[in-house]
Amino acid sequence: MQIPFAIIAALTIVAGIAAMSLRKLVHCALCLALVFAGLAAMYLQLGAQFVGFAQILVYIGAVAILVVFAILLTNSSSSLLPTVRSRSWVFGLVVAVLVFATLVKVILASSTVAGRSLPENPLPTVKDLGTQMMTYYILPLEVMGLLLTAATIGAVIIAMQEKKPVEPLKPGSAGAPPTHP
Amino acid sequence: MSELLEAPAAGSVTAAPRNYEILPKPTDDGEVGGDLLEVAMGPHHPSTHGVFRMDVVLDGEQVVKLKPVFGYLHRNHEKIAENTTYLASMPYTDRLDYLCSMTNNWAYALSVERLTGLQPPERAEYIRVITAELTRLVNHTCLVGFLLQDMGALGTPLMYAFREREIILDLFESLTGSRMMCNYMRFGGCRVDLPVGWLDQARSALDGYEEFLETFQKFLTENEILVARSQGIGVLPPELAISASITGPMLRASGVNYDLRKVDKYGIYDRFDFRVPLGDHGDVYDRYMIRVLEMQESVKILRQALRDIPGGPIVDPKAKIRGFRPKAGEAYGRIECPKGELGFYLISDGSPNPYRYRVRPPSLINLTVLEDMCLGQTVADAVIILGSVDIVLGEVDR
Amino acid sequence: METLDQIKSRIEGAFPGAALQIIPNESAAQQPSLVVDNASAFAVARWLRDDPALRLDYCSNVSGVDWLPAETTTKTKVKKLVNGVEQEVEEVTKTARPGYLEAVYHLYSMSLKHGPVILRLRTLDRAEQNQVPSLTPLWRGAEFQEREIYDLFGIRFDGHPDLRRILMWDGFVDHPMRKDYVEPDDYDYEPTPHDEVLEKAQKHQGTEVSA
Amino acid sequence: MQLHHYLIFSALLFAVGLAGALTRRNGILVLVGIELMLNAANLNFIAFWRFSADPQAMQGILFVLFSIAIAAAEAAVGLALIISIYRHYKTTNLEEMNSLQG
Amino acid sequence: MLGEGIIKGMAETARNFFGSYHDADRMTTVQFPEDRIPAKENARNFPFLVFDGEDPAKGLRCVACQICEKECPPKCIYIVKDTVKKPDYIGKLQFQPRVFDIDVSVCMSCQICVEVCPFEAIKMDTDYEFGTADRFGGLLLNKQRLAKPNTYYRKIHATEAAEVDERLAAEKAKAEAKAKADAEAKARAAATAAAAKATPTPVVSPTAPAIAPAPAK
Amino acid sequence: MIADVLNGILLMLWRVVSDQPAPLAALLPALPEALRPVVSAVLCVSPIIGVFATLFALTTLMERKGLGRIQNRLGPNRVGPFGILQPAADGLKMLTKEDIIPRSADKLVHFLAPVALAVPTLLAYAVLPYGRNLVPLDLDAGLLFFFAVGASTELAIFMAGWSSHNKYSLLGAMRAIAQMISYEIPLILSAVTVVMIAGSLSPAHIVARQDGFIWGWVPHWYVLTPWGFVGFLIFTTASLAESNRSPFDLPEAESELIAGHLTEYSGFKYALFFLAEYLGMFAISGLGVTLFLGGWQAPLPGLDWVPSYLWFFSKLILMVFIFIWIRGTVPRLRVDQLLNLAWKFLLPLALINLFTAAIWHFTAVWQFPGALLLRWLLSAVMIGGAYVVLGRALSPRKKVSLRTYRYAT
Amino acid sequence: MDEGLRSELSKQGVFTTKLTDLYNWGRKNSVWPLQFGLACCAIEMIATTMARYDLARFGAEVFRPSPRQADLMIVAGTVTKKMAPQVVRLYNQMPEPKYVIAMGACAISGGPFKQGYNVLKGIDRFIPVDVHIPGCPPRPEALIHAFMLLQKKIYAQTFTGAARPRFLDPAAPSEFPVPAFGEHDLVPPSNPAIWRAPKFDREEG
Repeated sequence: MQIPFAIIAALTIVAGIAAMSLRKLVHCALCLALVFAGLAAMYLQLGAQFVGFAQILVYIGAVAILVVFAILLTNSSSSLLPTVRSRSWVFGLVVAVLVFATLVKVILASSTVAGRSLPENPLPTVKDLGTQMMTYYILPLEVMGLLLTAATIGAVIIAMQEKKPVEPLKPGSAGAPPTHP
Repeated sequence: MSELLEAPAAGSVTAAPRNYEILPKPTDDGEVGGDLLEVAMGPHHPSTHGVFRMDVVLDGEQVVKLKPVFGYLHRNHEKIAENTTYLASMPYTDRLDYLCSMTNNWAYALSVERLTGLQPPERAEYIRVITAELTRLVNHTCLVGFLLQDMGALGTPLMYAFREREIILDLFESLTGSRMMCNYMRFGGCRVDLPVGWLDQARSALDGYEEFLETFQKFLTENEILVARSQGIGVLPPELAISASITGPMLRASGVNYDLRKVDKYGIYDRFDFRVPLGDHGDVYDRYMIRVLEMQESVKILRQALRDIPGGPIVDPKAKIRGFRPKAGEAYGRIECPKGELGFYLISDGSPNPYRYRVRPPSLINLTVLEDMCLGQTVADAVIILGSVDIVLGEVDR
Repeated sequence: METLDQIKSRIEGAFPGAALQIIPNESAAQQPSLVVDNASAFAVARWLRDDPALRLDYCSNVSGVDWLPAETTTKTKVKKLVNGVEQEVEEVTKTARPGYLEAVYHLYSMSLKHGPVILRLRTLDRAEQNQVPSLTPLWRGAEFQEREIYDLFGIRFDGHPDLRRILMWDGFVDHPMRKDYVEPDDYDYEPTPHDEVLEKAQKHQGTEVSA
Repeated sequence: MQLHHYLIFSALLFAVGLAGALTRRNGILVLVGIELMLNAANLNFIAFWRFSADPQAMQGILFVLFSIAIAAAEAAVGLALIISIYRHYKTTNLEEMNSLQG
Repeated sequence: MLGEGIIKGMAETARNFFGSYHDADRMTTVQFPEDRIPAKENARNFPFLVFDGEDPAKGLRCVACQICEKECPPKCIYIVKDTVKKPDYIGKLQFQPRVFDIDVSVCMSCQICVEVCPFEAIKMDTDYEFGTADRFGGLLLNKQRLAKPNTYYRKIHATEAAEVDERLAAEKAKAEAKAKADAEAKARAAATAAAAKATPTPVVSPTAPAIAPAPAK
Repeated sequence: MIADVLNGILLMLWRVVSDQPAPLAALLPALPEALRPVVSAVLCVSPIIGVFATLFALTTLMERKGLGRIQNRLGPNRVGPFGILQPAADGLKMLTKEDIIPRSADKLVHFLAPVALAVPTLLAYAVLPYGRNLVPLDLDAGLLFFFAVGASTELAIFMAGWSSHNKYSLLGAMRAIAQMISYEIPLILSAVTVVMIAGSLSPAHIVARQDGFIWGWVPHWYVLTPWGFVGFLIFTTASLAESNRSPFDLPEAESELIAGHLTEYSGFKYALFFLAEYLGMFAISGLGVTLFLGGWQAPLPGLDWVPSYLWFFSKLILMVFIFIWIRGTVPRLRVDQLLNLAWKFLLPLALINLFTAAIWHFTAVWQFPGALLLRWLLSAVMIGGAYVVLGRALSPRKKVSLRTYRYAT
Repeated sequence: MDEGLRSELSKQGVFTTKLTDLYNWGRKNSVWPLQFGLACCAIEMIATTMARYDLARFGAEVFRPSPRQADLMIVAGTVTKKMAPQVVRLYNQMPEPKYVIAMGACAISGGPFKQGYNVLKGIDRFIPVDVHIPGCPPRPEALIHAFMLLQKKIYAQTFTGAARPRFLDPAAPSEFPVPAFGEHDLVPPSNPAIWRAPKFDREEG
């Protein structure tokens, strides 16, 4: 249990750092996909099968692809900026380190967390999950559906580009009026 | 214009002729960049039927600019012909439109006959009609195959087309000795007479061909994908077609009734009963269908010609093989080859070599409107529009 | 269709300034042609296209022709005093015709189904003054053919929308269809040489030896 | 394996995402950083669920499922916004998007 | 209706698929190296030189008149004429080509050399297996490779060869008859001349043609 | 010890051949504890790779010969008897071919792309039930797993297209992704119909639900219900698109885009792509067999003695053959038509089909005579009506139809 | 081991295989041509792949549109000077081992068009050619014959020794310089490293 975890965790973190620091944006996106895959592996390791597969399906199959498309559509893949860091990057880094330090301190200090290991109880099946979702959590599920629909429509509207298309010739459509030189 | 369009075409006939004088140029050269993608399709590209190149500017998948680039098969046919005798150019004409050597031969022979006044005997005229119409069958069948290939059918229509082509090529081979490069016509007649039994072979080949046309139609014409891919695509309005000197099936698909077999009545075409199919939309589907219908009419002509062919000599006795020197003068002769009007313009200065030898290539001139037809369509459409124009690079570049 | 003479006289009526000339054609084709001066060519061509009796809406073929400078010898009999006696002497006068390039348009009518009317436009010479008006604005079909003539003969068409080389590459400088064009020398392997090929091959090998 | 391993790993991932979101100039990468932080949070939920006394109570899993859906919606809208902004400014560099006029 | 045409098309392809197993019309493949499409009688590929009799060195019909060399459109024939006449297979003196090369890497199989040849000496072969890795040696056919006997010609183009033979025989008979007549006339003339030695009339002696068909020079 | 192992192997093989449960359990106890997981994994994975690699080789040959027969010719027949060694020769050549990486390419991504495509494709095989007792990994959420790994192949195709640094590659990759994402939705929706009826995401369970025969001879397969039939059609269409087969082979449309995202790939990497593409096709056909065609179930009663995996593979080959047949017949769609077909036709039809399946499910309680007929009619009318209406609406113009032509004499 | 003995042995059921043989066997039986046609001969090349002649029998119907996946370039038709750089570029883009068949008179020598100012007198002036097929155009059978000739040639190749093929010789180039467009002609008009006109020694007799 320890060794697989270590391998997955190391890979995921390295991929995460790469995703945040590489120069070529497409590489960043591919590393992001690797992070998602690592997390999915971790979910599987933790016995959350359904979530793990959903993670792959949604994050790798959709979000990573979306990011890639955005990169290509904004032409940022080809243009290499002289620097990829923002002006206040030192500040950002310091903040991140501080946050991390605080979190670690809290985790290690917490008594509820410390030393807790895996319980032996049986894990729920997909059927249980479905039953729960369709009964107790039906309202959040519906709201979620509504949100997704709204988000899709909104995204399409935002990203839609109004442009005048080049009209193909149709029977009877006239060309330019005669202009004699 | 109304006399051109035998029946009212869909909403396109107006009293005053519309002029397509200078093509509307929707884009300038400086505009490319940003979101637009420049793709040079060709000269080695699977879709361009040889070594043709289209410099395409794409907005997404949409064509906003398309410039044809020629010359990758410019083999200097005219220059070579001006440096050699009249007869020696005949085999070179085979290699112009290398799918239809017989009609090329005929066009050249006709021009020289115009220049010199030679008159082919009746049997030769019949043989010319038979071979030319067989050539038309070969060309149109192959074109449909290639068009479907461009549309992405994995070779099956092309295979069926070539299966039938082989049958006709067998006929050509047993008549002229060569499958493709027949070099068959001579000034004032034909080279050799029909071998024994050739007419019967031709008749049975024709029976098979009719059956093939039916199944081919069943196989393709109703196919939803073909219909959806080709209807309304690459529309060519009749006025533009006339202004751009478009000829052949492409012109008739736009609804203009102009077939040199009817207009010039060259050879003996006035003796045959056949009709000229006309399209109303001028799109890729019409161009495909006009060719299919023309094949049916060709079969009709062939039936009559094979029935009526008389005996007799096959060459004008005045014709000479060696020492052929036409009087000074010039002539322009043209025929309806499968791709359109193929003309030869000859200027003679009395020497054994032509002073000026010019080919009027239908394929090249039919490409004039390629950009007009492709603008606003997707790149996949541009490919099949090019396919429906029916070009052969040997003739485009010469 | 009217004869070319009738057309010519009607054009002269419509355009009094136009200089027209009919070139007879001796061949069996009987296709005489009409030379139009460059200044009025465009107007005449448009008139030909739009005239209701002609309606030459279809420009079938455009060819370039290269006419090298030539000498025409005319023999005239002149009465002259030779040795004090008046004799009829044949005098040979040589007139040098300057070379020129020619664009020949074969015009037909699709609506009236007649033709051809052959129009010839001539440049002044074969070097600098090599322009004629472009008829592409009248007939789109002339577009590629005029480009080809520009490429191969070097006639410049004024008013052509896109006059670039079409068959040869852009960096090419010659006009290969001209009668005085010299081909590049690649006669290094000619196993069956005779006539002009032999000459060229020998020339090639000669230069190879000296180099 | 113990719970705090997962939590520390998740904190590290969160910090990486935060650092990326704060230090990169490109709008898309900022969004990617946010995505990483969200994922780190999801891992926490799963870990807590797994190490809880009763895994049959599936709040953790369900929360993560909903969170994934929200993240997908967020990514779609966020990237659409970036594309739209890009069309306007011809850049995805956040520091250059400082003018409010349309 | 959506899908109907596609189903019809699929029925057609299925018909061809199953048909190819039992219907000869639908399995058109000729497995080339083993099976061959029978050559058409008129088929042509590259020219060859016909010789009569057994020995190509003697029986070549070609008299090196070089017409084909001049008329060949791509100029792929090269002939060097012999300086002396040599006896042919029946012992008649003839010019022969010292060199007769055809560059098949240039030849366009147009058959114009055959058409212009007044001696029926050059004909079209039906052989097509000329593929070679040797660009310079393998594609320049010399006289030895080009010369093929008349029997071969009769085999590949039976009808045409029969006609040619008939024509040649007729010409030969005519020439022989003429030669005979000439010889008779000569003898008669000589006789009359001998008879009328006293009357000095100029004798016109018609020259008999040296070779059977008149050389077009 | 060794005798035990041999005995175990023989027993395992016997169990596989005779369709008995738990073949692996026959061998594993004979092995030392430490070796068991490894051996179990190897024994699960290697037959899959072996069988499907062989199937790949045979399919390429079958495709070439089948297309040949459709086109009235013989196809490869010279390499080995009947040409069966042709794939071996092709493989050997591909392996020894020079591997070109274009100068401007992104070398690492260019290298990784075929691997990133092949690995998820192989992973998808883990959850398919090949026989009565042959499921490598009987996951509770097996179907979700299948679609999840299927979705991750899109990224690999993008990697291939982008890293080649070639316009055609990039265009091809973008087309491929757009197409795969679009067709994933009808694909999943048609599978959801089955999940809904079967009440499980586990492929093995879904196959088990299709057991038995109606009236003793009509198999209980989902394809033989109205919703199942339409679902199967949707599934087949979408899987054609997912595996980039004609008429949806736009990403590799050679008349437009040379070879799409594969344009710059040569040698072994190209072979890997080729392999992955076919493996993807087999996987998705296998899923189709599992979902709609009763998986490994025999088509008629009394044929149970035939090993179940043979039924599975014969159904799989049948589906592949249909794919080849379609490939030999139809031309290719245009991009917008392709997307229209997915979004405006297949997606609504799949939704209506889902609804129809629900009605089918809830009317199962009807017990009166003729209930089955009524259910059939109801479903058929619903789905048939939707088909007609959507099909009409799909035509881009109302006037797209066969035309009549006029003649001038 | 000579061909006859080997085939005799294989009839008896004895397969003698060396690594070279296996390698050559694979290459020989899987020659994928580049989908590339220039002129008239291209039509005959297509006809060769069609039902009547069926090049597929040799496993060679897999015409690849991208040069990266092709083994064989069939130069089918006239190579004009405007096209020659493209042909060389395509050849350069093909992976080793690659073969070239010059199909038809034009590709070998310029053929009937060799006197033209824009026609290259043979593609072997720029790239090495394995098999030449004369004919204008060659019959489809002639192409199949040449293809089998190429197969024989591949099968006879050895790994080592002076006779080893070009692609196994590290010193031999696999890419060739692409000619540039000059003002009158291609620059250079031929590649002297691979093409030199032979000293012409006509045998007479």
